[in-house]
Amino acid sequence: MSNEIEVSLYVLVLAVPLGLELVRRVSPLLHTPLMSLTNAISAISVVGAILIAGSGTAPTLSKVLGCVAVTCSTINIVAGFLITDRMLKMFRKKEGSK
Amino acid sequence: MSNEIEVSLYVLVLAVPLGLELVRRVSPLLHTPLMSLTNAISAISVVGAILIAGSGTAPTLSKVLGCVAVTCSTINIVAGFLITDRMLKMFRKKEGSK
Amino acid sequence: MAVVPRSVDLLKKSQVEVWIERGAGFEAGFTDEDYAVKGASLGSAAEVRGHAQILLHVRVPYDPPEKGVVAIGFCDPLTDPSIALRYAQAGATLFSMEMVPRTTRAQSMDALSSMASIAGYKAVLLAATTLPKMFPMMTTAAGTIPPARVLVIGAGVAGLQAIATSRRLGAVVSGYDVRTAVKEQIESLGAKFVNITLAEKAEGEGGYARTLSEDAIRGQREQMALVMREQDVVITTAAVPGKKAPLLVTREMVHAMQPGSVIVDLAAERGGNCEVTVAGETVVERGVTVLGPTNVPATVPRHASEMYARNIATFLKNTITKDGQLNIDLNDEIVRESLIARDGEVTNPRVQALVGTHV
Amino acid sequence: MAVVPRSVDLLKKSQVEVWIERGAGFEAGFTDEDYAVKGASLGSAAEVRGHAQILLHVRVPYDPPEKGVVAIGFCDPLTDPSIALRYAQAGATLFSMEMVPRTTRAQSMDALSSMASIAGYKAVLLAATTLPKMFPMMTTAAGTIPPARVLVIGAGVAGLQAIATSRRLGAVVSGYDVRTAVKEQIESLGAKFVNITLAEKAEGEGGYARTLSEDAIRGQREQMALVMREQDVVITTAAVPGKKAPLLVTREMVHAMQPGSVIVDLAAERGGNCEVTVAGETVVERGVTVLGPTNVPATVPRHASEMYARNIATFLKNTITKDGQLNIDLNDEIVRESLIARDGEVTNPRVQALVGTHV
Amino acid sequence: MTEAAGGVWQAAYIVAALSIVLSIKWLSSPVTARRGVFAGEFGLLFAIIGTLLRQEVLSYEWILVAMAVGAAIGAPLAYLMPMTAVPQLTALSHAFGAFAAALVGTAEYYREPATGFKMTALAIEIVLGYLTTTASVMAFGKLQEIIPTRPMTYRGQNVVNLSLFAFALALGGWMIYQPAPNWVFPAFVGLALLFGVLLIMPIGGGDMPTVIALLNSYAGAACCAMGFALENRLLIIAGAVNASSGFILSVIMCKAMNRSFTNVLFGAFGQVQAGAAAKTAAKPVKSATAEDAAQVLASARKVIIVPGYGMAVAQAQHKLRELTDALTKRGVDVEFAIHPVAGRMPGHMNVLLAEADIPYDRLHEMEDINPDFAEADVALVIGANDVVNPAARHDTTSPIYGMPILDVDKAQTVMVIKRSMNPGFAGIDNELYYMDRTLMLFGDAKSFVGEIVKALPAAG
Amino acid sequence: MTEAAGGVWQAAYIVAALSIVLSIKWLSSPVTARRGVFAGEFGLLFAIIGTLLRQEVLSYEWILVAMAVGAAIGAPLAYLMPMTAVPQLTALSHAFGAFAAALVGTAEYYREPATGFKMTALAIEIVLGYLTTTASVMAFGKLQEIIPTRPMTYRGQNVVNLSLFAFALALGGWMIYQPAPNWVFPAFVGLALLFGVLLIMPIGGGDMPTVIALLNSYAGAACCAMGFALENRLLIIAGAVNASSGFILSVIMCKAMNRSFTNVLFGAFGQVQAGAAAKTAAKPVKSATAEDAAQVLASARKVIIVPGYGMAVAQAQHKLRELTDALTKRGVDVEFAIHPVAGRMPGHMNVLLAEADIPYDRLHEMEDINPDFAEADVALVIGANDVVNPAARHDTTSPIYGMPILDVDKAQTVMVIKRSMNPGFAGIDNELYYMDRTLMLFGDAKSFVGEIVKALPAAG
Ligand SMILES: NC(=O)c1ccc[n+]([C@@H]2O[C@H](COP(=O)([O-])OP(=O)(O)OC[C@H]3O[C@@H](n4cnc5c(N)ncnc54)[C@H](OP(=O)(O)O)[C@@H]3O)[C@@H](O)[C@H]2O)c1
Ligand SMILES: NC(=O)c1ccc[n+]([C@@H]2O[C@H](COP(=O)([O-])OP(=O)(O)OC[C@H]3O[C@@H](n4cnc5c(N)ncnc54)[C@H](OP(=O)(O)O)[C@@H]3O)[C@@H](O)[C@H]2O)c1
Ligand SMILES: NC(=O)c1ccc[n+]([C@@H]2O[C@H](COP(=O)([O-])OP(=O)(O)OC[C@H]3O[C@@H](n4cnc5c(N)ncnc54)[C@H](O)[C@@H]3O)[C@@H](O)[C@H]2O)c1
Ligand SMILES: NC(=O)c1ccc[n+]([C@@H]2O[C@H](COP(=O)([O-])OP(=O)(O)OC[C@H]3O[C@@H](n4cnc5c(N)ncnc54)[C@H](O)[C@@H]3O)[C@@H](O)[C@H]2O)c1
Repeated sequence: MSNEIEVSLYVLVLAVPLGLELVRRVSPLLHTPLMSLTNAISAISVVGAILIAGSGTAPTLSKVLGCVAVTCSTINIVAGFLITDRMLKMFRKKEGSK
Repeated sequence: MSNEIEVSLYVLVLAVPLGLELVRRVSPLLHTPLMSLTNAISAISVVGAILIAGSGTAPTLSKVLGCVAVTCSTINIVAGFLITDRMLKMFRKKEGSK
Repeated sequence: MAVVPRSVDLLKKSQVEVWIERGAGFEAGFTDEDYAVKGASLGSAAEVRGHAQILLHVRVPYDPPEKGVVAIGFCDPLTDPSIALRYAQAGATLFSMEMVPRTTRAQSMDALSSMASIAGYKAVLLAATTLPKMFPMMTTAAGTIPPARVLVIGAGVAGLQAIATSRRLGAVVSGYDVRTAVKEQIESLGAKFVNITLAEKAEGEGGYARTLSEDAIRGQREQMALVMREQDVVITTAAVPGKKAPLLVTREMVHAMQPGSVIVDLAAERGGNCEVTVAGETVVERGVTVLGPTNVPATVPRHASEMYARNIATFLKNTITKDGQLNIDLNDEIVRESLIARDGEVTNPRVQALVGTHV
Repeated sequence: MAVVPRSVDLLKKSQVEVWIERGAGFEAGFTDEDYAVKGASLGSAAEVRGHAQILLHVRVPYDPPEKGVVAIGFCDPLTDPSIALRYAQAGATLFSMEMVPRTTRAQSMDALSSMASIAGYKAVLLAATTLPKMFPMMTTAAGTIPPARVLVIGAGVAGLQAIATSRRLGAVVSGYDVRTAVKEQIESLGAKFVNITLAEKAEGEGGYARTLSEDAIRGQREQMALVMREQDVVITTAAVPGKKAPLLVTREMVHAMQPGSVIVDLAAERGGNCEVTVAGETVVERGVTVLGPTNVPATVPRHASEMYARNIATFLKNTITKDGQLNIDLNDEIVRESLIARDGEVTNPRVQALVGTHV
Repeated sequence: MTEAAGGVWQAAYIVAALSIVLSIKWLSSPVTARRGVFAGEFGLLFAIIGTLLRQEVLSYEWILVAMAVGAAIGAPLAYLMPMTAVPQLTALSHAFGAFAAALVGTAEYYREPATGFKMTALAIEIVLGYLTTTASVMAFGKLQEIIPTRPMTYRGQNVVNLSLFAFALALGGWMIYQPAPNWVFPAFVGLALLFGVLLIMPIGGGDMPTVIALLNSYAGAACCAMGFALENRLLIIAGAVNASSGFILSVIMCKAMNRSFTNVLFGAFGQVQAGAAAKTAAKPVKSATAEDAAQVLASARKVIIVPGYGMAVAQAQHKLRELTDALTKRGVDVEFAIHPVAGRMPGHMNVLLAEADIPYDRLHEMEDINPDFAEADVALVIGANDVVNPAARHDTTSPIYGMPILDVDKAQTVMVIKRSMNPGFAGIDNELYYMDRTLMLFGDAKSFVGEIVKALPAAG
Repeated sequence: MTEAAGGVWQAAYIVAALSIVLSIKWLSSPVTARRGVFAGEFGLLFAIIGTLLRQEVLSYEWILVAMAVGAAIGAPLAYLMPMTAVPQLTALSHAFGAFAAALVGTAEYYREPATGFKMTALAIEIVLGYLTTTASVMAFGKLQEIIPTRPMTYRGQNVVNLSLFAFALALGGWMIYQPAPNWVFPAFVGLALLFGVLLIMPIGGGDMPTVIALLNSYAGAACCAMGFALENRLLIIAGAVNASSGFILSVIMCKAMNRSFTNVLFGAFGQVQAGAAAKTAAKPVKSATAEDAAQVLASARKVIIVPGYGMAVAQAQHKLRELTDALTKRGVDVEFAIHPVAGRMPGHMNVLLAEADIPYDRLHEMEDINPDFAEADVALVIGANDVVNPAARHDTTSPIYGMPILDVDKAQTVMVIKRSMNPGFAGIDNELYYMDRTLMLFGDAKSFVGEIVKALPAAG
């Protein structure tokens, strides 16, 4: 087993249950914001997109695809966070009451 | 930053919150069993002990210390799990009802 | 009382002048001043009769007023139709509050319902006062008192009210009625329905019950006897309009009950649902006390008057025009059905039929 | 009845033979056979007296039995200590059920509580039956009936029970007592506490109330008058042990109430909390009905007997040894305090004090 | 700069990973939710900066341009859409994200021949990425009602889907076996796109929010696979956390909506759902769930409750009290309107409401409360029918004509709890139910009110 | 075998890590607790086997012998100690574990000169390991009452401890700077051992369970540090998970016992605690939250509810009915035990429970229900006190001696809802509250029961 794969599996073994635990008891009030936050976070693919787009070795096709991917994931990031934020603003009062 | 350290930090970043999340809402009835379980698990140091005790390169002093460490941690493992188990047997009926 | 101070307002709104017999409100707790303050005129019985075009009664007197005068009140024309004949002969107009149809619109004039409601409540109080036990369950240092068991037979308005009141006092209540639709209503008050299987359907027109066949009655009684043995209190309210009350509780059934038990027969006036009942009296038979109270609503005079006054005022409002003139509109179902005699004739067909056979 | 068929079992467990006067259980709904079945012996009053070493009474007769015989029951020695003297002179032993201390352990022998509980319940029924209104709120086609307003003065055992029962019937209930600790208890039944500010603390030893000063009384009355005007029903239960009942409701206060209102004075026997009260009678004053019922528990004979019988059986069990022998252990607080006369002497110090001044 | 920068970007990645974990953790509680958003933004910022600092990244211009374009599209998207459109907006935004992941996979595939483990990871990334893209677009379409929202099903759907899936698997296997770019790849992509469409088609519009959460999870899994392919631990962590939390979130949401998770996912393949929708027909009424009702009630200032015979039949008085308590606690003004002939005996409602200890001063007679309906945000009718039937006012032929009624139709929103469209005592239809502002809540009064109470703490 | 075995041990480690995570997860819920123990055992087994398979491990004999000896000591230790001695047993067992970690650190230190990062990790491991060892021994001593259980404090304790700590830090710094073995190391070890003793001295015996959980956390941290030093990821994971869960557990336990965490840890250094501990002192009670209570109730088969005057004061009867309904719906058998003198008037409970419409057949007299308590999973006491006070049975000096009481103490778990530790009518303390199986639920009965109902659907 290559070291890299081993490490990746460790990470997986920890990250998956962590994700499950984190969300397991979320208040239904936050279902929608949480959905929209995970949506924004899933745009972490921007990391891969940048690596491809900026890569020196990649063929032009790949670079172009990479740039498109960067655009797309940026849309996702920006829209995702903004929506989440707008949504949470509506809860502000309730937060205050806590 | 060496790769090894980097990996270790990743693991840490995931493992610590995971531990916190897992136990955060445990029922008070399970406090004592859980305490005794984490006690048994903390004997994972047996891994380090075995590595030292079985190491070809270590000086004798280290090896001897390693063997003592193996004994000690085995005591911890065996006693820890057995206690946990005995304790939980007292809850058996409740489990059954589910 | 057919008029209470509060309903004087209502009547005056209908543009009529109100005369009250002096001292009439005393029983119900109203003084003559109470009425005067509201703008009613007071007078002796004769004075009142002399002034009024419309006479509001609780019970319509047997002697009719002069020609053209209208009398409204209870007069039970289906039991004793002769009063209809007398009023007709005198040329007076007679409305019977009993005959107000049980339509939705007529509910606010339905004095039978109002009175039945009070009777049901009071019947429970009578039973509770008479019973040598307490109604509610009580766990005490001197032992646990089990809750009393109450059976209500006949779950019309009075019966349902009796069920509700017994439940309030903490008794374990069951109810029974021939009309199976009532099961849901009984259960809607949290009580149990006693299931007695009948051979035939017992629901007549307009929500009233009808008379049962001999066979059906026997079956009903046998099953009922078993249920009754376990009761501390039995309250009977069964009635079939215009008929003698059905006999539901026989002497043997009474004997089968535990000594100390109590039966309240709200149908006493109409012959009683119980064989032992003597109207207006309390009979103790083999340790079982059977109450046959009559005119029960009159024992809660204040509220009975208030409700009746409200019913009769609404009724009146429906039969007079805006400027206070009487307007007998036979197209109105309420007017048509409650009008008994007018212009020298008995107008109500059901009463007519009886008068034919009767006089 | 001091013994009911069920308690015969209890007594027989204590290894005593049980004699019952023939026909004694009738009122409470028990036949002689009921007792016989349980193994009691039946006899005439004289026979029973002849056989028994221990006499269980509801109310102890004024004439003492022969020497050595033990009598247990209500005898109110603090009000009339002469009975203690008579029993002492006759050489009989006398236990007073009133004097059983109100400790936790003695609760199952506390007949005062049992009887008060019944009285509180029944007082509400009396009030409800007498009131010309209905208790519960009712929204009907003939107008809305507002709920009756009930005030209970003195929230001891009887008062609390009266509060609970009125609430059950749907009234709006408030309660008042001098002891402020009672506020929480009243509220624990869902009723309102009437706050009347007093100049002094009114709680005596052992949970009983003590007599108030003149000033305090005047203040209390003034504030109370305001509250009472708005009530339909007032039930008074205030008592100070061994004393005449405090006068809480003056004639003026009664006059201030609405005609048709009802007052039930459970303290009637001890002089009454209301100035108008006549013990055992119903007085109507300016339209307000004042009931002064006496011996109320006797009107619920079945349950009153059962509870009392249980109390007295437990009491007896506490004073006799396993093999059925009487064992008067003066170290036992319950025995010590309830023992009034023995071996020719009045033993209870509180009664002794009274006898001194009295005879 | 290499060694130093190396250390820097790795540290940035670790910080990013931690931020993302904290972000999700914090968003799970209302108290810390907004902090969670900041953590998430912070995490992604660090991830991007870290990546830009990596020595593999040679040219920045295009990347920065691309990001600017993305931001320029994303921001107005988020700001201009009305808040009610959040679900479709999320779906749309999500389509972009998934498409990005798919593109990265495609680009990587064409950049450098991969084998074995890496190719497997790439294949997974690609299939999930494309599938999620079309699925998100479909979800958007259904939510925006561009595509019919009702479940679209046809006979044999299961078979078609399953064989399609098997075929995709086979192609994937081939690609791993024969990784050099050829015709298989486009076919594989096409299948993934198609599968995404087919996956959403049979799911009803109402279940879309759940589906979006699930699609988030897929996108997360795609990122995770991408991380394996690119040997990028940040991607693995963020992807895995996202995948698992998205998954569990969709399960939780299903539960909260009283839907079975497998039903949402697969159930619609069967026929069950279609039938239920068809029947009621004729005049349409709007029916709603307990959750909807809870939401409406929770956001009201004044609620008037109208109990009727149905409340008595269901013995719902205790639950009704719970509801009253819960609403009052939230600051809602709750009153009861008692019609004189509600129920089947005089005082029927009184005795039951008194039993449940609802204070007398909350109960109002018809005459007193009728003027208040106009100011009420909600009139909640519980098992009453005739006493709120407007026909009594104007329909002279109606048997109830002339009876005064409670003016519930004056309230802003009317909600009616009853079991069916069956008439009440008078046996006549009730036009109230067909009003535009009326929501019918079908069910037994006791259990329905109970469900509303349960749903309440959750409602906004 | 090298390459293959390499793959094998790594896989074993991953499985072990996963098992350990699952083990803790499962032990957090009563339903899956025993599965959790198996997972933990399984995880450690895999860890050991994996390690033995590593090529670095050359000789097995001594290792196996050492393990056999360990097992031979551990097993009887666990079996022979009475169950009541669990805390001290855990402390003892824990001392061994921590000592092992310390020894490994020491051995590693002597095996090979380390520098920088690794030396830091080693230093942390060593200081935590030794500290925990002596601390555990002290805790054992206090629990076994070999050492006086009362907090031992003296003037200037803070100063002494802090300077000691600074000194240890300095030594540690030196070691990292000058890693070759010399006199510093033993001094460092000595300081750690001493610090462990000083740490526990000022903490009272009642707080020991919390302290043990915290020591677990330290041992976990030591393992984690060991993992960094040995570049062993399994150690890092297991250590970190253990450290964090142990930490949070000790915090939770503090909360449940109504103690401030910082007080337990540091407070004793000041004088504050001494006073507080002395008062409530001696007898600690376990308190729990509504969520905990809901969990316990939801997993019960038979619950007996004992209402008392407090239920009446709080007017909790309606909420109680909700609870009854909710539990009954979940299939729990709920009964009510009515003590003859519960409340303040005869029939006090009856009238309230009847108002809430709790069916008569659920109410049981004391004589009838007392035998049932032994079979009840939970006795839920709501605002009752005197009527469940076992002193009535045996304490002849008690004012309530001789009064028959409800045998709630026979139930498997007792939960008591009341607002404080204040006594009831009779004004006496209630030993029931201090029982091991009793959970105190502090709060107003009405709102607390309401919260339990709310928490119920979520409970396992
Ligand atoms: N108050 C009196 O003294 C009295 C006496 C006799 C007659 N009435 C008459 O009774 C009527 C009273 O009006 P109302 O509005 O109270 O009652 P209603 O008009 O009879 O309507 C009751 C409604 O409750 C619904 N329902 C029944 N059981 C239910 C359950 N378990 N859960 C939910 N809903 C349920 C029924 O619809 P579904 O079947 O669709 O659920 C029905 O439409 C009037 O027409 C009045 O004239 C009154
Ligand atoms: N039944 C009768 O006829 C009668 C008559 C007179 C006296 N007694 C006596 O009364 C006692 C009855 O025993 P019991 O167990 O029912 O009552 P208790 O012993 O008086 O205990 C009641 C408990 O309820 C708690 N409490 C009060 N308000 C509360 C609230 N709002 N929420 C939660 N808890 C609350 C109090 O603790 P916190 O303050 O900590 O909350 C108190 O410890 C017996 O001693 C009996 O002898 C009975
Ligand atoms: N339309 C309306 O709005 C309206 C208004 C008031 C009453 N009602 C209905 O009218 C009906 C009659 O009410 P009521 O109280 O005047 O009735 P009632 O006094 O005439 O009779 C009382 C009850 O006795 C029952 N009964 C008759 N024979 C019986 C027998 N042999 N055994 C057992 N029970 C027997 C009847 O079914 C009835 O329920 C009720 O159902 C009531 O709901 C309708
Ligand atoms: N220890 C026990 O277990 C136990 C058992 C039964 C009763 N008790 C307690 O004993 C107490 C007395 O009970 P009781 O019913 O026999 O009392 P009671 O009949 O002697 O008096 C009835 C009530 O009248 C009140 N009262 C006296 N003077 C008053 C005044 N001037 N104004 C207003 N109220 C006045 C008293 O405070 C009392 O509450 C109660 O608190 C009861 O809870 C205790």
